[in-house]
Amino acid sequence: MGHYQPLLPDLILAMGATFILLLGPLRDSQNLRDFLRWISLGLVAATAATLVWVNHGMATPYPLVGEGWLTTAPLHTAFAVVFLATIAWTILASTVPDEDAGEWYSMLLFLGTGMIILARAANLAAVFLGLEVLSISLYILIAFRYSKRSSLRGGIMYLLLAGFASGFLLFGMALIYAVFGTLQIAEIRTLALATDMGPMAKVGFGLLLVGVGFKLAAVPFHMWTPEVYESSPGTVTGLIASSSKGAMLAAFIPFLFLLETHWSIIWLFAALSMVGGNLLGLREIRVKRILAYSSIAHIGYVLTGYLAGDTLSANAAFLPSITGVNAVFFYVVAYAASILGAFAALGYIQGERDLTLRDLRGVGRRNPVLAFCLLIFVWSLAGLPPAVGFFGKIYLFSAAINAGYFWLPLIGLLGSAIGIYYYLRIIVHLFMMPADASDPKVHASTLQEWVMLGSAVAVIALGLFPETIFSFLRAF
Amino acid sequence: MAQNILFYLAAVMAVATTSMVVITRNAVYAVLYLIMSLFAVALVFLSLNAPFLALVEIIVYAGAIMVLFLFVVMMLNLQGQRGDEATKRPTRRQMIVPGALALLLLILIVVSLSAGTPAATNAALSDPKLLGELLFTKHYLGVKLSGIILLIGTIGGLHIGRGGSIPSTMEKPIDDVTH
Amino acid sequence: MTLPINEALILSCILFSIGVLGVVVRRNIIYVLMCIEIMMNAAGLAFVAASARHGSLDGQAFFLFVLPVAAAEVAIGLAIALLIFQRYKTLDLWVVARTKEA
Amino acid sequence: MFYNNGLPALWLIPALPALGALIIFIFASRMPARAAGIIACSAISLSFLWVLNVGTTLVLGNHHHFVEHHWNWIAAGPFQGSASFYFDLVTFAFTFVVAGVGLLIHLYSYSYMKGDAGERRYFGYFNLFAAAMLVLVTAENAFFMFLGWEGVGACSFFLIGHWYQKSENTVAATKAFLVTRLGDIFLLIGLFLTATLVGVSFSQQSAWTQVATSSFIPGFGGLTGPQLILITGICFLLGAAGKSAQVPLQVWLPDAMAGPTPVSALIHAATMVTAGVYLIARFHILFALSPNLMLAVAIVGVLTAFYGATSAFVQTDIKRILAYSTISQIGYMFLGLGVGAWSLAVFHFFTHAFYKALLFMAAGTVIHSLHNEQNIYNMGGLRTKLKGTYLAFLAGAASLAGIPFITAGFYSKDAILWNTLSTKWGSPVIYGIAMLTALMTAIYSFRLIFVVFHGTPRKDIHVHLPDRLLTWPLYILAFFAIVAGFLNLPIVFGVTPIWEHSFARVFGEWQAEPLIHSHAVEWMALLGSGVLALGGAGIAWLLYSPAKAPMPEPAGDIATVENNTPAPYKAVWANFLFHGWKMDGFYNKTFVRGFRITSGVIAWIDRVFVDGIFEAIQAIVRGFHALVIFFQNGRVSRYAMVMLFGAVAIITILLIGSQR
Repeated sequence: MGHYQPLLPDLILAMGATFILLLGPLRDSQNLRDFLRWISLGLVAATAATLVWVNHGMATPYPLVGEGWLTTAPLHTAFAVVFLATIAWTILASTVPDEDAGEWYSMLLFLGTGMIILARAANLAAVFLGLEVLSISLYILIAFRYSKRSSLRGGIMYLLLAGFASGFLLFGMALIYAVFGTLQIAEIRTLALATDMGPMAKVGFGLLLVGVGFKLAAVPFHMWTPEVYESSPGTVTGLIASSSKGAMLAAFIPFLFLLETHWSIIWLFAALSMVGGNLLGLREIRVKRILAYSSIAHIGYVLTGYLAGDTLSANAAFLPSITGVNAVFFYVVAYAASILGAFAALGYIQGERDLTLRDLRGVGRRNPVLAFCLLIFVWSLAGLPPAVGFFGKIYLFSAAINAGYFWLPLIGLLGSAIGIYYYLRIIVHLFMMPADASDPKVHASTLQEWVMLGSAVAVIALGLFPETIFSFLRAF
Repeated sequence: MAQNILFYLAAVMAVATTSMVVITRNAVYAVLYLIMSLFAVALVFLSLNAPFLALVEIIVYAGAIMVLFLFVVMMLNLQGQRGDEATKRPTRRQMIVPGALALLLLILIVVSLSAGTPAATNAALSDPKLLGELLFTKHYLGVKLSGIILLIGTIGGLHIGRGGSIPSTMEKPIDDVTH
Repeated sequence: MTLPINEALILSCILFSIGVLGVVVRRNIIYVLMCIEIMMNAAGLAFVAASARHGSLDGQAFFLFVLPVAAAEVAIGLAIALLIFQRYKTLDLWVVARTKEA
Repeated sequence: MFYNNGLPALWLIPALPALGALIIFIFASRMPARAAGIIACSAISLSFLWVLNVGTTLVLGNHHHFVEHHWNWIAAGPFQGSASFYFDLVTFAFTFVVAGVGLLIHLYSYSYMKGDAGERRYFGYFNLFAAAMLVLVTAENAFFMFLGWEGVGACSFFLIGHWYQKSENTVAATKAFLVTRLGDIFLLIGLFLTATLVGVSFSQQSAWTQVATSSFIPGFGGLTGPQLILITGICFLLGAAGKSAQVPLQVWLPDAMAGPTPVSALIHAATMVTAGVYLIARFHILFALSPNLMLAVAIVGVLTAFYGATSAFVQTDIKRILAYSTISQIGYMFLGLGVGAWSLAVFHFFTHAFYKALLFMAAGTVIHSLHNEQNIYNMGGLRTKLKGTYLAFLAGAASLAGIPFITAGFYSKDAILWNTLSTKWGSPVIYGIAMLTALMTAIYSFRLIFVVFHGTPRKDIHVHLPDRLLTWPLYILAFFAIVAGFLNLPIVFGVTPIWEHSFARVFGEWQAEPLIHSHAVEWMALLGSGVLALGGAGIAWLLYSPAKAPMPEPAGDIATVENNTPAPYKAVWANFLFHGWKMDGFYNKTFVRGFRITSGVIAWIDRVFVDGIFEAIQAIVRGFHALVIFFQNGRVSRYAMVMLFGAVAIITILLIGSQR
């Protein structure tokens, strides 16, 4: 048992997902949904608790578990717990018809399994398999409403392009393995830093970055975002934008040694994403697409922080006690808190067609609670104080400045100034436009309204006490 | 030597059949070409001293996955009749840019391969038993995850496949999702 | 006796490029799925070749992990493709992209 | 809780209006519309009383400042942004105006907004705005201040767009927010630099002197101290220019008049736009350490003052005239800051808040009484019908024009002008432009009086009389607009300037001392600006008095004005041409045409460069969008091709990079 103990969280989650699937037909369908929802919530909580428990008191330097497949480093564990929290949030905020409840919740749990594996991956195979568990669950969740044509279209587009990208990723891994002869990222790191990397390794890492860039939706691998975001269920869109990207970000941390040689690629990713994402959103009128483009810009900001790496700069000027990866962690939490709520809220408003800005008119009057929450989320995404998104940007950019990057934070600041425009348009249409003849339809249960309100309060509270997130990180 | 001849034969066959997959109009032929390509790759595996993988390639890839393709293609009757948009071959003009890009990619990778390749070793590891031991000791987590992936694939196929039996007029609401 | 390791790697590159080309130029969902399979298979071949180069079995094990992934992707992809054929009456991705609807 | 160590708690000052806003927003749907106004007024009046309490404790106890610490907001190395409050004389001046004038405007709004559909929302944001502004001026460190800074921006956005049913109002609100955001980015950069160089707390300001003497600061790529000071200062200046509508970021303020008139009075006259003045006054040590920086502030100030005055000169919309005059007057404040007369800039802010709020609210009364008529050439003859409003407006306009000896505006503006001439950071050229601007200010102020209130009504309209709440705040403000000046009588009168004397404790050695000590010169300057003001009023009388006739104005709807002009008036117009031909020709050539040409040039620059830049940005966005949409066509193969292109590009970059 002791040997397998570190794998307990993953086991609980995966077996729990199977269990829920089996449980589906056993109960009468009236209470089934609520029943399954609370069970899956309990499973996620148990997983998180186990994760914290098994990692507690690990000796430093943090050992690898599962025969070198997973790391127990605190940052990665913290990431995993955050992703579990997003899954729990989604379980609460989404509702499904009774007969689909089993598949829905078990898919969410499988998605969580993929995330916590990917976030803690310590070898190439774990990265690949974690990513695929995550991706394949997402294919199903995106196409979950198979009765809608657009949903099928989004599902197949994501599936084909993600498959294409993982082909690149896989081939890159093969080349890396061909050069270094090992799957362990730590060993690859040692070998790569010890010798001058040959062209083959460079190509390998380049192809790997294609896969990473696709998952993060960084320009130029961002093309799928608008369509897929548009056609997925609101809560799933939130997960794609937040924790699915976040898991990839966490998985990429061990590869940060690439910054030594490959920083220009990351720099380009970041700059293009910030410029492209913000410019693309300006003329869009479909709300989910606006947020999709904004998510591209946000990945640009995150990559800016990544450039700072995981070490502290010797003569840092701004915020010297915060490393790039810690800033990224902060941002992932801040962004997840905001974007999950925003997409879920749009999901509640969404009608049959694509949701446009015009459809938002009058929501402020029809459902002030939801509109207020959406306002807070958008406020935070725009990076305005006192919402938590403001600090996210500050930490990222100051980390980048400390690492000696000057232009990138500047591009980011200017880009976010441009971006304010489309966030403002959402607010304007929510509150400051007279509604059309028909009132918008807003469907949110009491539970969902409370969940939304809770996360809106959290977004503000984390902005007032941003240190909390770092304390959380230090607790691991 | 015999192994090398086997390799080159298989390689030529693999490239030829794989190219045909991209080119051919008839989907059934495409599937069959792909199966041949997989057989050829299996031969390459043999020449690389990996007989177990050669068998797996044929049984799982060609035998199971491709049969799934064949099944669907037959069901949808994608024979590639004239005027069928779906299986239309890409025109030469449409091929220029992607072709150039793909060629560039190929050249870049191959050039980098030949630029700094360390000498190859000759270790022959053909024993499936060793591989089995490795899988269930060092890589047991991978086996577990593979299992999960197959499970998810099954569930997903079942869930989405259910849509086929439901008339498209019957919308199934998921309230945060549809109304 | 030398194993044709470098040659196998180059072969895998060629197969990979063909797969990439196929994804980019074909419009039919089934074909695109098949081309993704070609890419994955090429990567698997590269792993096996690399495995032989280093005399370790990790690459062969990795090939075995690629298989279920390919299988699962195909299963779901074909399931969606069947539904798309039912709803759109076509498997042409361009037509699917063009169609505006609820 | 309300007192710590015997000192009154500072957090109550912003907390009371914030509480008011909270109550209004939470119970909005369950309270009568009028109740929102009552809650808002009570909240702000309590806050005002508390400001008085704190202020008197400060002044009587002879304290330099109070500090009150609550919790750590951000704590990372030198980045110690805490939720703490700070209260010194500058804070007192600002809080007094924000809460005091704010209270009067709240009361005025209570009557003005009666029956408006969004009354609850209006008062909620009004209170929230006051709270944010109070946070801005009572914050102990730059970071906490930034919270208020953004807060007022957000609230002004909602208030400008209050009547959102008209889409141009929403556009104006968005424009205001975006332009000020542009400035905020620079402010943020400045804050980062400050945080790292000296720390964000206002108590640490003196550390700038150490920075100024450093020849190399680690972590800044080898920049020297003075260079860093210059960069930081420019960032602050741009941030302040955005919020305070200074050149080149002034474009948003005239459009922001789209909101209800009390909003214009509160936000765009009395409080928010002066945040830039507050910022620079707070960081006065930083600015004083660099002569170039001071010169930049002074030039921005004087240019803006001139720009505002010329633009105000040719407007016909009463609120736009006042908006441009605000821009111009804040330019004077910046000028004061730029010549090192910190306390006088704050003093001008103080007096300006009274008379500008007064002018806006009086204008609001006029607009209200004439059923939303805003073109001054459709008014006229209101002197008898709106007697009280007329008197109040007269007091305000006189103060704006700087009529000598009896108005507050005279004392505050003249003091700045005198410092421009006499201190080491001043210059005669700037002084000359500022004097010219003062003349123009007097002309357009009295043009307003004569066109709006004198003569006979241009339009046959029913005037409905304002109620008490619409007039009493005006009288109170009129009182202050006259007497506030006596707080700082010039030293040549043989009295101690109370204001400057008290503020010496805050600004101390950094306050610029006059280099010219001759009382005769000072008297001359004093009388000179007085004569200019009176002369300007006289010119306005010649040009616009009903005894003559109005000059035709380049307003878009002059034709309607002409048509609406009663017949006797046309006779007067002909008469006027006959008698006053030479004089008017002279004035027309020298002043009016000259100013019109200047205004035209400025408008052209505005159109070609400022608008041109925005249009260029739009064109870029449009082109980029078209390009991207070409690829974004939903086809998987197209997307895959872009990805393939990206992959090839990445590999190429990596391989080429390796050869380097």
